[in-house]
Amino acid sequence: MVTVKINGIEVTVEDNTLILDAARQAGIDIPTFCYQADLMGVGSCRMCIVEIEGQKKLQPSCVTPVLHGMAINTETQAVQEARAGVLEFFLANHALDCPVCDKAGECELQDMVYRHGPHKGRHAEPKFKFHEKDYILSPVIVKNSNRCVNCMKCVRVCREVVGANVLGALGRGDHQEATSFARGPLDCDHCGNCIEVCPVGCFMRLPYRYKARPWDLKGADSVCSYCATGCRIVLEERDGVAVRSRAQLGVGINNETLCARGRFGFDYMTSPERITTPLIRKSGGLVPASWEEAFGFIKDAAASIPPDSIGAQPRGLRNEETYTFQKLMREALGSPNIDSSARWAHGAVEAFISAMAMDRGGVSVLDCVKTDTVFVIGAYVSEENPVTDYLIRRYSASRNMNVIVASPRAMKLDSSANLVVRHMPASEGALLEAVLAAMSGQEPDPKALGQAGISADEAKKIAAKLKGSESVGIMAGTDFLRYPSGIGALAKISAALEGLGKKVLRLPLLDRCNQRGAWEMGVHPALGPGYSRRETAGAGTDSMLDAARAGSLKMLYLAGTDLLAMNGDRGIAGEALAKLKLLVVQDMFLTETAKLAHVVLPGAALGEKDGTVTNQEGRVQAVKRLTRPPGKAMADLDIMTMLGSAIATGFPSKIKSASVFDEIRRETGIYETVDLAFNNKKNKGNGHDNKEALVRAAAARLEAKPDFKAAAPAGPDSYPFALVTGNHFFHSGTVSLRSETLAGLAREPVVEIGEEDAGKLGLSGGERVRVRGKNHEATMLLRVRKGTKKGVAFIPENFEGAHANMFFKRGEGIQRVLIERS
Amino acid sequence: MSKGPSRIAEFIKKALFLDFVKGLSITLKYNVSRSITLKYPDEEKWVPDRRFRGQHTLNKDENGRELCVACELCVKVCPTKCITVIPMEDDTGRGIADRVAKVWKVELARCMFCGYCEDACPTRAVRLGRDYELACLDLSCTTREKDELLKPQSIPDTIQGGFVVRSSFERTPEGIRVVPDLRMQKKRNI
Amino acid sequence: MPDLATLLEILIIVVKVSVISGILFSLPLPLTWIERKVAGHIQVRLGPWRVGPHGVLQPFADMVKLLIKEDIVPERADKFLFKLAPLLSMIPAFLVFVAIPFGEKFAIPFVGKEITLYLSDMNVGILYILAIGGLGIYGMILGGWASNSKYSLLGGLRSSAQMISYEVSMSFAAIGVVMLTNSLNLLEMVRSQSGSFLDWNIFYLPVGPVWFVIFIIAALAEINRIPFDLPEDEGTLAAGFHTEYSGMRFSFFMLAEYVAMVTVSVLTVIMFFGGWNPPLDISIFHLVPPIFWFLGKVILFIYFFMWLRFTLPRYRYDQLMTIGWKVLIPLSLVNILVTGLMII
Amino acid sequence: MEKLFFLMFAAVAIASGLAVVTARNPVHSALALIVCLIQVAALFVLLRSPFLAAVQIFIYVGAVMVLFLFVVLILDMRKAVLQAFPPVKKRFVVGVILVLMAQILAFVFVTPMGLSPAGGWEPTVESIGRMLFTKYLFPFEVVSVILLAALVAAIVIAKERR
Repeated sequence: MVTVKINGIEVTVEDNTLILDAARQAGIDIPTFCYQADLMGVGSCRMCIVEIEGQKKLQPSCVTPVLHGMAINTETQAVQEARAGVLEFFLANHALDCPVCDKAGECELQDMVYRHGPHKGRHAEPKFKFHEKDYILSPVIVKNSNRCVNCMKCVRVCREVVGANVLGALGRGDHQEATSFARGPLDCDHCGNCIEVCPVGCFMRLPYRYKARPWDLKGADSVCSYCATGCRIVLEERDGVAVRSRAQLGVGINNETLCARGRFGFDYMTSPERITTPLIRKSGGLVPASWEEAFGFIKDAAASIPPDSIGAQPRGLRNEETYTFQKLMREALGSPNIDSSARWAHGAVEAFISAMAMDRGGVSVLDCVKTDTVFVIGAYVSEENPVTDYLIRRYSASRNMNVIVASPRAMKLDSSANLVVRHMPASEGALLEAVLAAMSGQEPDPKALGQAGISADEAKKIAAKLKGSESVGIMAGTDFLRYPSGIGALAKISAALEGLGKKVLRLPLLDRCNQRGAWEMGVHPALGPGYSRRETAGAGTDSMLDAARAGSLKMLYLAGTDLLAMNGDRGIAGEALAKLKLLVVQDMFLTETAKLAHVVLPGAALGEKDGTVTNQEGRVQAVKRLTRPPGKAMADLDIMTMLGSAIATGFPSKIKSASVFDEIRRETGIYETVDLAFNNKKNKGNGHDNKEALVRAAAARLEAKPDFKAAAPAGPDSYPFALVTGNHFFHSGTVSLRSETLAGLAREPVVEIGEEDAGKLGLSGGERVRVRGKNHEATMLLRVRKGTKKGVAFIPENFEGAHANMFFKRGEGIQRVLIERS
Repeated sequence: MSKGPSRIAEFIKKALFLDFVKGLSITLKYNVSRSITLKYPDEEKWVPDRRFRGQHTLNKDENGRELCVACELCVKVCPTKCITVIPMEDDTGRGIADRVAKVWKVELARCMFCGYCEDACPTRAVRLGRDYELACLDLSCTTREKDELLKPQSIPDTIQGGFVVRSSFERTPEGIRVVPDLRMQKKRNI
Repeated sequence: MPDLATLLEILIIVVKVSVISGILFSLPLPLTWIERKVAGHIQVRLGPWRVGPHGVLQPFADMVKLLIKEDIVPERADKFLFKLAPLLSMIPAFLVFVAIPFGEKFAIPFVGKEITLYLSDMNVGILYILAIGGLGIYGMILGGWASNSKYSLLGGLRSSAQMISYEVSMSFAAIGVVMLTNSLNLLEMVRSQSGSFLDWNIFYLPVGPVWFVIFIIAALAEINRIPFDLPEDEGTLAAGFHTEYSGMRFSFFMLAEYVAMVTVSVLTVIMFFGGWNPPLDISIFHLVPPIFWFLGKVILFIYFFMWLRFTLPRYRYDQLMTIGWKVLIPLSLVNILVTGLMII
Repeated sequence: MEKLFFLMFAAVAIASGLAVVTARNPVHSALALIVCLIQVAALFVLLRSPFLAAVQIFIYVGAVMVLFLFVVLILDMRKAVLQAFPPVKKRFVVGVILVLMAQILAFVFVTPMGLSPAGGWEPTVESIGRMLFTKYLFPFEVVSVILLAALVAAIVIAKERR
């Protein structure tokens, strides 16, 4: 601890604290451009210079650490003159085209000049111009280097946080600009974090370009609806149309970072494809109807159906809605059959929850990445949860820690990992068994090693790293829900590590917004709200579909889920849905499932309703309504209550979401201590983390740990590739396809294989190839990725044109496919 | 006592109603003097000075490109919130920048002609012009769209203003109109 | 059964009554136009201009407007009195003209029948005029009270107080003239002023001008014209006693007001300016029929009242009372003494 | 003819006199009193005393009643105002108005017809003045002293209030 005097105020700080941070602790604000707490200091802008007594020259406070007894002045005349001088130099070449600049109004340079700057310029020379017109760097980023102040935040955030490494400084002296290689188009994640950190209008959003000025916008705090990371965003609208989504500095776990989906994917809200009115099937076609007609139709059709129905939900619904939904099904309709479409192995949910200790309360991702070893398995974290990937990268870069990545596919996080293990798809169980064996000092089972496609050395290395750490963060993802055979081993390895006296933090990596919330609200055939076990278990998705095929289940109520596109076996799903007497689909878009429905109810997007969502950590965050649903569409909670009161007596026709949340707090117990103050920007205790927002442990532990049988790959042996599926980087479910911006980034279905395989086949990226499986074949673009396991092919599940689930059949496990030039 | 004589004089003045007579004589003088009324709209029309603040007009540069860059500063500064600007991107050379106004609308019924928009405009695109005949029989004329505002106004900028011209009052199916004859100018003290 | 001569008399009276009533009823049309023109020119503008040449048709437009306007009776008004008040205001104004002479006699050419230019030669003419003229105040008081509106009520109160205050001085002025002419009969008054303008009462020095001033001031106050139009002071009382009136009922009040102005002009001419006597007793002047002299003088006074209206500001209410009680009444008393002394 | 007129005037005078005491609303009473006084003035005319008629109207109707009304208007009579006036059916009102119109006609026709004065004594201003200052001098002076006393009393009462 050192004590320094800043402007006469004594302040005691940690060793090696920067002068800037010390001053902020003392409540003194020092203006900065290039400083950002999470990025490496460069001291390039010289805005933060301060005077240190005893030193002749002024020093940049953002890179100078404090020394004991230092006396620092931040507001002397010399400092003020120097600041003004710095700003004058910035303005010497700054384009000063504020009237057409999108940043004007929230521009740091404007604010600085207004506060500190010279109010008169002395430069009479013509300004240097990099270019006349703005140039486009990517489908979402547009660049104007004339405004650059060379803070290099964009370069640093791209390298240090995103890991894309596509930006750098070009030119020298006053001809230096931060841009892409040769100003060419970027091949990156298009995450736009460079836009967010840019203090001036140098990097700009292309979709938002010239849409509004910052003062036109009305914002609402919200949570990104694409994956379960739960990034806090501010959705902003002008004239009732959402035009921008941005992250805030110092708010939420994402802390000013977002991925392309979160930053640009909100425009599905204003898509013309939104359903604006209820639809009823009449003489073969879906025709618009009023709400009363729709409810009347459901009531009439449901009157003759015994309480055998199903609700399935994953996406876009809030906790309040899922809670009301299961209440509606269980209490109003009296049907125990309720499930959420949790990937493909619906039966594994309970085991997964137990294995990942989700019933023991929420685990902060920040705690998880602050462990000695982070073990990522069964998840394509860089593509499915990009911001979690940013967090791991950022923390691993500044800390002494291990990052182990085990995955069949290569991913961006590999570059930050100490150990990368490429195993065969669906062999997580075998891999973990091998690691367990190595941990206990035995030689790993060669059969398991062969199944996983790894060497004994790799298993031993993992075991050694795990054993050598005080604390371990295990991040396991949705692959366990696709191929549940490894869940037992996952539970075992956690138990083994805990048995060795280590602190084990288990973080599920989920790919659907509020997936965890749905489970915790009791959308599960055997579990009620708060993981309470139901006396009589209902049917899960698979058994419901079987029942429907057999004709014993007659009605299905799907809220916000595209069952046909997302079920593990499209054949079964299609057959089942076609046989139903009444299919009610509640969604924003006319999905493939909705096209089969008898009644379609138009729901609302996340930015169109108030409520709470729970992310993968178990962090409960509030969302606020920004705009109104289009046309006659309504918030899903209202639809459910109105439907409930229409078909069942005693169901309230209108409930406020706040009172539902109060009920959730009372009923579940695990939400009782949740503190939503985290959402309030004005809240003083609003940091990057707020453990009070995490859900509490459930009263009863889930004990189910059934062993799931590993299925052998199906299909002819001559087909060389094992097919894995997952989310595309720019797409999550089928909603993102309705976002014009995200669709512009990736419109066509792709198949991804490793570099080695591609070379062997004589194929290169961008070619059109035919993927042939046992059950299906399709044509798509080839993407080649360096480092992906040999013999692994990847198809994203999201594209409507090429459904990954058509390759699969239930019970057959993983499929083999052949890839050939089309 | 020094005020004595003046008091008496005051009394005499009052008794003889001299003040009244003075007032009456002044009004009588005005009664027979020439009236200053402009015979607007039948015969004469006042051409305002350049500083007059009438209906808005949007300027173009010498190449005919729109000066407005849709920066919305006029919207921000407007005390009555009567201006609506929606920007758009257009690099066809229509405007001086590739940011041009998709919508530039002013609600004259709310405008108080303070001229702040003029002051705020960084490109001198918006100016309060000299058209002051804004009345109409329905609410259609209370908003002016960009196309109308870009048209030149009835009094060209080259004319200094501050005088009266002969005019004619026309009734057309579209409405009534006062057509000034800008050739004949006469100065009038007003 | 009355004989033919009596019937003819009655016929002549009926004709005279209808002629006078017709003239009085249509009088506001030119008078409003003139008043607006005078107002306009005194204020260096044009006045009515657009309806007809120089706006002469404007009063007709106004008349049509007043006729077709909705007749509004306030809900909580005293309906009967509310409807009665305009008539009460108008009828006395017309009744006054029973006693007013416009000249001596007029011979109808080719018939040889002479008719008198007055309806009734009352020997108490001046008293009759003051008495009946004073009744017009009831219209204002009752109208103001019946409207059940605070502005109207205050207007009514003000008009009654003002009337009481100035009726006294006006009567004194009339008494002064009666003393000078030694008659209550208006015809006699005019006759006694025949000769040149020096024989007019106004030049009966030193009391004539004083009586004239007292009479003019009191009369202005009686007929509620500026500077004494406090009962309808739009600055403080909206429109005073007729705030709630609209359409025809409102126009009755206006009619009464204009007729009252004419009455006062006529009285002034008769009492102080020699009536229909020409200013000089020379034969050229006698060629002009006396009725024209009379009308000319009346028009001059009407103009004078309008001129005053657009010259003077309105008095404050306390000033009005001060002038009435503390100046005019003592002055009248003194003047009566002086007049009496002079006559003796 | 004259008798007819007399009866008419007298009847209206009595009726309006009754209205004065029966009307609830003081303003209506005052109005009825005014009508009554005018009827009395008309009776004076019938008695060939136009001077007295004029003075009756001038002083009582023109001045005294205005004062009455002035005082009455200041009173708070909200409830009374709301009562319908007159409290009879419309056709009676029309009838009363017709009678009043007939009276006006009577005035117009009867007065200038030059009816000879009754009893040879002509009540001109001159003769009345003479009578007042000779035969009735004492009562006249007494009345003026009483009036003066009333005036002084009024001032004293007004003063004491302060």
